[in-house]
Amino acid sequence: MQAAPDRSALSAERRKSFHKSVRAAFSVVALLAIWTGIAAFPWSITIPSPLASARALLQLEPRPLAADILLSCRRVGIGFLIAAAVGIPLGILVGYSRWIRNLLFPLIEVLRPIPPIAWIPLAILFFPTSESMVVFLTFLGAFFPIVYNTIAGFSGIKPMYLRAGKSLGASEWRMFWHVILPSMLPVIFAGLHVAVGISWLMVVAGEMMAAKGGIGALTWEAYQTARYPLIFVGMALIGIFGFLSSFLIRIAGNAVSKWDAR
Amino acid sequence: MRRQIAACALALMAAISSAGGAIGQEAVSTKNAKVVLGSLPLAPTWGVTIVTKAELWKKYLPNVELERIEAMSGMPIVNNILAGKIDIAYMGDTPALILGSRRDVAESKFVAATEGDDGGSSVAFVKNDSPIQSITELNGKRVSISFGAYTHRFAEMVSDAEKIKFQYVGQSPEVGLTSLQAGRVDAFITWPPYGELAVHRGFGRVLMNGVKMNFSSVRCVVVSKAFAEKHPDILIGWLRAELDAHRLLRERPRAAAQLIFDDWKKFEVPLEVISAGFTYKVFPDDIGPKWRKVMTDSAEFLLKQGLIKQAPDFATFIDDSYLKRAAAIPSRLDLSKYPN
Amino acid sequence: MRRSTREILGNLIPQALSLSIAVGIWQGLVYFEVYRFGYVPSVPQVVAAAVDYIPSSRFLHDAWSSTYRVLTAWLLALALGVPLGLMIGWKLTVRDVVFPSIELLRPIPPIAWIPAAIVFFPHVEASVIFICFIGAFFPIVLNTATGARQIEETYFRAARCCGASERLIFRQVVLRGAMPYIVIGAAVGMGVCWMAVVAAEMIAGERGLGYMIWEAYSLAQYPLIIVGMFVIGALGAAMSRLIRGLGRSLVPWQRN
Amino acid sequence: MGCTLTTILSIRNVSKTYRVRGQEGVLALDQCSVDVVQNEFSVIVGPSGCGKTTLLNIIAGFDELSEGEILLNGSVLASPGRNSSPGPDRMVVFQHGGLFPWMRALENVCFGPLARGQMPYAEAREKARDLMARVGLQDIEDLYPESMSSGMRRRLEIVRAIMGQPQIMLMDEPFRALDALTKGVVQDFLLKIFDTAPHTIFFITHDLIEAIFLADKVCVMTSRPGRVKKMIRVALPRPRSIKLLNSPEFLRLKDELTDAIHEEALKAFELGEREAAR
Repeated sequence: MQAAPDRSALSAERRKSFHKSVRAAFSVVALLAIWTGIAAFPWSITIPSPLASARALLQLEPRPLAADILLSCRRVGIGFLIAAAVGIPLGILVGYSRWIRNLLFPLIEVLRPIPPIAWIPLAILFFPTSESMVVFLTFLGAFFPIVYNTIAGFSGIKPMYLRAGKSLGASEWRMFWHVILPSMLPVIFAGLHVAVGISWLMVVAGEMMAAKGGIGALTWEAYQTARYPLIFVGMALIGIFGFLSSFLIRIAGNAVSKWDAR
Repeated sequence: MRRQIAACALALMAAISSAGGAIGQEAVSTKNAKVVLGSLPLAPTWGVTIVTKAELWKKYLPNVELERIEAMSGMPIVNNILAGKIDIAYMGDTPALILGSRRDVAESKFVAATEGDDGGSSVAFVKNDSPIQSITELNGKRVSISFGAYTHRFAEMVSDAEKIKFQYVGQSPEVGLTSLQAGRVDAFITWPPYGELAVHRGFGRVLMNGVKMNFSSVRCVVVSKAFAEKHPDILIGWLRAELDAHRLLRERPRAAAQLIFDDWKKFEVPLEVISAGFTYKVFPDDIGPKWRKVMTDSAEFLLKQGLIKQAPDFATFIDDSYLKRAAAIPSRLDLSKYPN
Repeated sequence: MRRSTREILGNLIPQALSLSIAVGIWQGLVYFEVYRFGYVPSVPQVVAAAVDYIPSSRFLHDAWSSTYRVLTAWLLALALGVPLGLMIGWKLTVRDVVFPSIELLRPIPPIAWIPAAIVFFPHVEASVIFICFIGAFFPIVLNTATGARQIEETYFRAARCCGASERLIFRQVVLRGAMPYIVIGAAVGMGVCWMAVVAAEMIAGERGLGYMIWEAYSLAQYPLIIVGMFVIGALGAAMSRLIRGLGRSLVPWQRN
Repeated sequence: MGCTLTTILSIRNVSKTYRVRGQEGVLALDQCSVDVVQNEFSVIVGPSGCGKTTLLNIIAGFDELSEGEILLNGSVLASPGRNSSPGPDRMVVFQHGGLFPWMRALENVCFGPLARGQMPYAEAREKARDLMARVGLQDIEDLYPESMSSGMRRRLEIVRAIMGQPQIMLMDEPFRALDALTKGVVQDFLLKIFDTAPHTIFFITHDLIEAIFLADKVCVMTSRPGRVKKMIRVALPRPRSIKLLNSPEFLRLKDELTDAIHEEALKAFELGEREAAR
């Protein structure tokens, strides 16, 4: 009267995940359909369809495209790493010593709300080369989320961690390394995740407004030369590499937390 | 130590050039230095397009490493010069005057006129289906211009003459182009080839240009005074190449047009738009009285309109000494390489 | 809980001290033209520009244009993002259908949409608001979805036990249960909105604070750039604080 | 209180098989049969994992049964393929608390009648306020659950349950998370409510003392797969008071129950060990 439980159990599982991927595929197809629909509509300026954009992508010579992609990634990478290398220790210092907190925290609080994009004109004036200017922008985009989350992470540590660490007579440094840092990691990585997103936003802004080369510049040039399908190619590339970099951060985050969960 | 070497090289150079360049094929400067050139990718500054595309400068400055900063309009170039990031720049007369008027920030020099005309390259465009037929109908309408460009001066001149007032929409020319296409602005006053691109892409038409008003404008080469004093030899070498470009533009117009067409390939500017320019442009080899008058009159006008706070000190600002020394050097342009 | 004036003062003095040190350093760097600070406007220049610009009607016009665009986009993002986010968090089918597309578009920063928006939107207001909308929409949808998904199954069962209909469950359990996350999403969305409006206005805004900064840069009135930066920072911070205050009143039941 | 002994809820040979990823079907309930008499306090007691919560979920309509059927007032409530949907007639008091944290106390209590659109808002508020006053919770009307003590939250949830006059009140180990003192207070609270008005309660617990102290009838479940091992009638007088705890009858019942439970607890422990080792 009832199918043998185990066979239907396994197939149910597989059937469920099959359904999930069908719906996901449907979702992507629906997105492309909507895009095609919008493109088909006779706007004053015709919007390129997905097909047109795909063709535009194929017409791009791979080598200069790869160069642009590498350039943007390099700019984000350098700016982001400097922001992490400066932001995390600074955040910890601000968390640790009251003297430094009183000195630096008000400054961070004043500068943080300024949207990093608003720094671009000043950056163009100050930095000698457009390369250093764009790296400053990606650094700036990443710096505030990182330093802010590190400070939050530090103050967020449950006081009992500190007491527990101290009561065991752990030396200041060992206590930091084994108690404070591990417990701050999740919040720091949340900051890194936000930071890399904003870094990407900044490299695109920098390349569109003042720098040469990179995917942002490619997108802007597509606009300038009225090759509109290429605009969407640029946007897709920015999306893909933006996603990849935040994916990398997530993997690093899991790896680190696995290390500390040992 | 480096300063001494530069000094004696300078002396040596002065000796050679003053001796009337007897040794002919000798490079104007063998110095290996980095020179930053500021220019607009799409602008009626054809001299720089030819000099860079055909690499005419390499014959005179073999060891110079050229770095280019491009901006879509004159003012960002002015800012970069004021910020000490550009050595040689090409721009319209108005940005040059604004640069000259900022003597308080940085000293600069107008060292050559590269191209001039009497209104052909200052044009107002409207959309094809726009009801506007004459410039006076643009009163109070939205007009896209590039702040601080010579076409901004043209717009001010027109509104002054016709006693009308435009509602300026300040944006870079390529954004202006799409604003016209999207109907966000009623007119687009700009320099070639942007307006012509609107016509070529089938959504724009000419409303009027500066010829009727005899609106003369000139494009020029400006340098920061610091650069001119530190590397006069490099500047002279460059101006020598600029004069070669002028010869090419005058004697081989078709070959020159092809060079410009190739440089602007990605923007798909048709060849005939470039060739049309030859009918009304001149490429002066010296800063003649006509162009000096254009500069002084424009300065006066800009002061009156409040676009600049003080006039440049023309005595030191316009300095054609380098141009004269460049003209003295025999040209190494090989015209046979450019069949017409 | 009123903070005693001594405590407020105790707080203000170090802050004022630290900021004045920072300003001092800035003025020193510019005055002695350390490295390239010579090209950066000095403190008196910025103060003069501020005194000249802030009281002017131009400032009100710019500030209002930017704020209007940010608010419109933010409210639109809430109106579309919250219901969609709740449905994604609540119903598995909606999540499987809608979520992949959102994940596909989310990594594209609002700035990357600017060229498309400039070309394809007929009016500049619409294009700037669209760019801000894109900026705010994704944080709001994703935070709301997280909010809906973290509601424990118990509350749904309790509501069904009481005989509540699906529509009532949506309003009384899903919406109210996800409210703390909606507030977080709204605050983050507002922050990104301000970033997007500055970029959009700088490139093709025709008015607003971002446009003012770029125009100041184009006309080489550099001190005004810094005034613009601080004004936008202050406005953005004020609106975010407003949202957090609004949020606290929407979620009185959560003490943390 | 000589009420008629009619069965309100009868559970007949109910079995439940769980399909868990990887393992073949796990039999949670095996041929369970329990009769819940109207206005009686029935308690199900058994080792952890014996399926008592699963049984409650099936009755409440949150889960479905594989075999057997459940009748409510004689009509079929649930059978294979046709599971019952949750309803106000079988109100549940949840183990980890079912109060809506975002609603004030009064709003939580009114939620039931308002949700069914039975009465206008004013009337519901009045009824709820009156009910809370009767059970001594009148001064916490405006509190949010998070700012209440755990005991207060439990009592409020019970009030919310009886507000809808359910035919049967299903309680899933509601006092498990309470400390001993609070547990005693809330047990008295529940008994007082049970004594003052006719209620049918289906109560799950793993605590023997609590089972005997509250119940009219205790049903002992075996370890997984859950089967009804033994039904014990508790004839202690009502209203129950803690003095009964050391009366001879209570101790006899406790021994009887302990013997039945202990055996099952050992089996459950071994089963747990084997599964963990797999």
